[in-house]
Amino acid sequence: MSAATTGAAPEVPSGSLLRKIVWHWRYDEKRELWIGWWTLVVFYNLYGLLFFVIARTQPPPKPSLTAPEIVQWFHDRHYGLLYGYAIVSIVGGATAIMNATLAYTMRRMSVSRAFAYSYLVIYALATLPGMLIMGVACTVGAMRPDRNPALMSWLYDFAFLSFEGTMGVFLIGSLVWMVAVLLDRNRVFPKWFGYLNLCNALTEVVVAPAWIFKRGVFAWDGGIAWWTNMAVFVTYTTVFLTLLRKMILREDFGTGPLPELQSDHPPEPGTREAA
Amino acid sequence: MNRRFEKRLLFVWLALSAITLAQLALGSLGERGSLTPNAWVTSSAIVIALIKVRVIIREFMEVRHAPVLLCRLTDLWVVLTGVSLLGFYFVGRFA
Amino acid sequence: MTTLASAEPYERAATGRKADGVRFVPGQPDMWVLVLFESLVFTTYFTVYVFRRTQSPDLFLQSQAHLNLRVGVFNTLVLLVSSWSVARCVQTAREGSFRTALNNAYLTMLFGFLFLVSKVLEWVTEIEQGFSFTTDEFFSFYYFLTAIHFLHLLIGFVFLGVAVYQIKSPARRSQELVETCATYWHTIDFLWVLIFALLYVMR
Amino acid sequence: MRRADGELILLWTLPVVGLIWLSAFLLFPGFVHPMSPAMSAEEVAAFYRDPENLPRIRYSMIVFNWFAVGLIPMLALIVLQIRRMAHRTPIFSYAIMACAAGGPTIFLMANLFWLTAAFRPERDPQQTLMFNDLAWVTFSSQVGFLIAQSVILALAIYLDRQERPVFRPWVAHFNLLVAVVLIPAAFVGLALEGPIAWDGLLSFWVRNTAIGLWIVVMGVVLGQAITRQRANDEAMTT
Repeated sequence: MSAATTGAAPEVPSGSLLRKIVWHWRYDEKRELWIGWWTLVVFYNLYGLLFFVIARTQPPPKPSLTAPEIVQWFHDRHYGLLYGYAIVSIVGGATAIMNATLAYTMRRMSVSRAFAYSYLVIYALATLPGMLIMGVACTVGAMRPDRNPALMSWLYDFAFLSFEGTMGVFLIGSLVWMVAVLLDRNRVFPKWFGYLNLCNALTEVVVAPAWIFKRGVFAWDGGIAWWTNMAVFVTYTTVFLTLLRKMILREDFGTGPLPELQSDHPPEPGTREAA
Repeated sequence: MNRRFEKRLLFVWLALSAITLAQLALGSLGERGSLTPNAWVTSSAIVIALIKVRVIIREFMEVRHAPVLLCRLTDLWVVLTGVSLLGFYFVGRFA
Repeated sequence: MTTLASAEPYERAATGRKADGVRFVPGQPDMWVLVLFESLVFTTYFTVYVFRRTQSPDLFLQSQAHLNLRVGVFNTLVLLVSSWSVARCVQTAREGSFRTALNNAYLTMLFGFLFLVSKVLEWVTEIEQGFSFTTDEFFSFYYFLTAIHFLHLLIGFVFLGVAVYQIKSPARRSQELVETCATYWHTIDFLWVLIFALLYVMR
Repeated sequence: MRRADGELILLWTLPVVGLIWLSAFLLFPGFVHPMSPAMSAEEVAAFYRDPENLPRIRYSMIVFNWFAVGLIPMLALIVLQIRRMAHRTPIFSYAIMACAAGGPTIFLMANLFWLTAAFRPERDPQQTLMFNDLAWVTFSSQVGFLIAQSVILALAIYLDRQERPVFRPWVAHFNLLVAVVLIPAAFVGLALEGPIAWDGLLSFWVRNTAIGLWIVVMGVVLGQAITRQRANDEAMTT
């Protein structure tokens, strides 16, 4: 991490977005962090688009569907599933740089590196049940519409249950982040974000009945196991994206407390979206 | 041990316990085995519970000394919970 | 919330902050984010429950009749005592009587533990009578709400542990942290008050 | 004195693992002429039941199971080289570590499906077909971590701005090229025949050649970087 001093960087150019991006690529000290942040923002939007609009697997369908209904379900979104999950498997690896960026926030805190490493490994695992297994099961289901309905129903369950199978990952991952934030003296994140991690962790407990119920509010499409949890997760994600952006603006690459943001000054270079 | 807060906390606790016992009476109305839906019992149970909640927040959690914003936010939550619980109860039962 | 957070320095003196008329946030303002957010989440659980209940009122009432109202009242009273003692713990710590504060914290733990035991016994009784998580919709909600509350209570013991740790040594004694932990504990209490009314009393 | 840090040993495991992978693939009867996704359930079942094929499927996949994670030491060495680059944060090295945890697991999962299919070849042909589909789709379409690790490595190299960068810029260009070439394989579900199908030109031949080439090229440049680093260290200490 020997600092590459850029010397006197020229002014941020006004004008086209492309020129600004080129400027940041060349001169912005925080470009690595911004790459991570933008990957997070683009990925979460893309994730919403792919899962909700293209593949239409979220909000989840009913777990109580019968085998013929499941065959019909695969039939109805044949191309959506195949194209949607193909794109998911192309961009799925982006989670690596996202989780690396989030792990870096813990590295910047005054806590042991064990927190950053734990977080990184835990979420590297999460991608598998959270997206990739689901993608494989949906692709296999959609690619042969004439498959035996009993097996289609197995693939359907495998897809949605594997998605539920991220419980432990998010539970422990959120708790690791929570403890790091609460112990941190570098004020990387406000303490309330630490507590918000606890709320997110608890939703992973609430989702557990989805393994038992095929209908009702506790099923995988239910009012409690899905809708409430999704609301909490979206809030949590929005909050940490906002706080992460603020943290990058405040970053001084030191080891002590992060300086507060000077709000009355013009935004620092790097806030290309602030204007 | 004659500090002011001791008396106040004791009084609050006694009041909360008394209300709880009142709820026991409320819940015991009628035969346990053959209960029927009862909007009065339900509304009273929810309203009494919310009053207790507010007392806990104001007294035990010391929100009465807190900045106005926090008082408003906690009251807002109490009202929101009351409205949505009673609202969904009546909409679900009578609509 | 950041303005609230930065307005109050984290390490406050144990005494002298309760001057008359001065308004202060009990504990870390950050904890109130947890309290309000988690309470909102519980409001959605409660609302869903109440609505589902109105869709099949007879089933819910029949199953509800198998709960023991007296046990519910007992649980509520036990938690109210624990809340009371943690409030006393905060007050006495603020006055500098750390011995009394510590005793009150232990008392809170004791009553919290009593609640846990009584809850487990209640579950065992229900299960022995053949009412489990999957028996019917009422019991699903009953086990769900009591269990998620139980979990919050277990987390509460971590907070109480922090409070005891703070009070024990003269080197620490952050009144703010003690208040933060107490705030969490009261939250468990008031959420239970609602759960009690909804599961045991309402019709 | 040169410190015995074992990096060279880890590096030299690479050709060994590569050779084992290659022989496992050649042994697996489904790869020499890649199985067509257009095969019917009966044909797939017959493929697994064939007494010629069955032992070869099992033994090749057992070997693949042993060595599927064999690439991880190489990725760990890449992580160490990224740490030497002129970056402000460890984000890129963390990201490659995350890829190292995720990528080989994909190969393992595919391997498990193949072995499960071969475990009871007498199973209902529809079930064998499903396990076979799961194996091939996992193996072919899950290129996300491979793409990510190439792109991240390329970014890290481009942003390594110092006198003597750890890797030359062409390594970054090469990695981006590999990433692009891997993309079509993600679409294997869409076609049972043609270049996109899992036995097709793009999804099988181009993709797997690219992965093989990536291992060879990265092995060589990694070896050069490590040798240069050690020469530097030695010059500094003497």
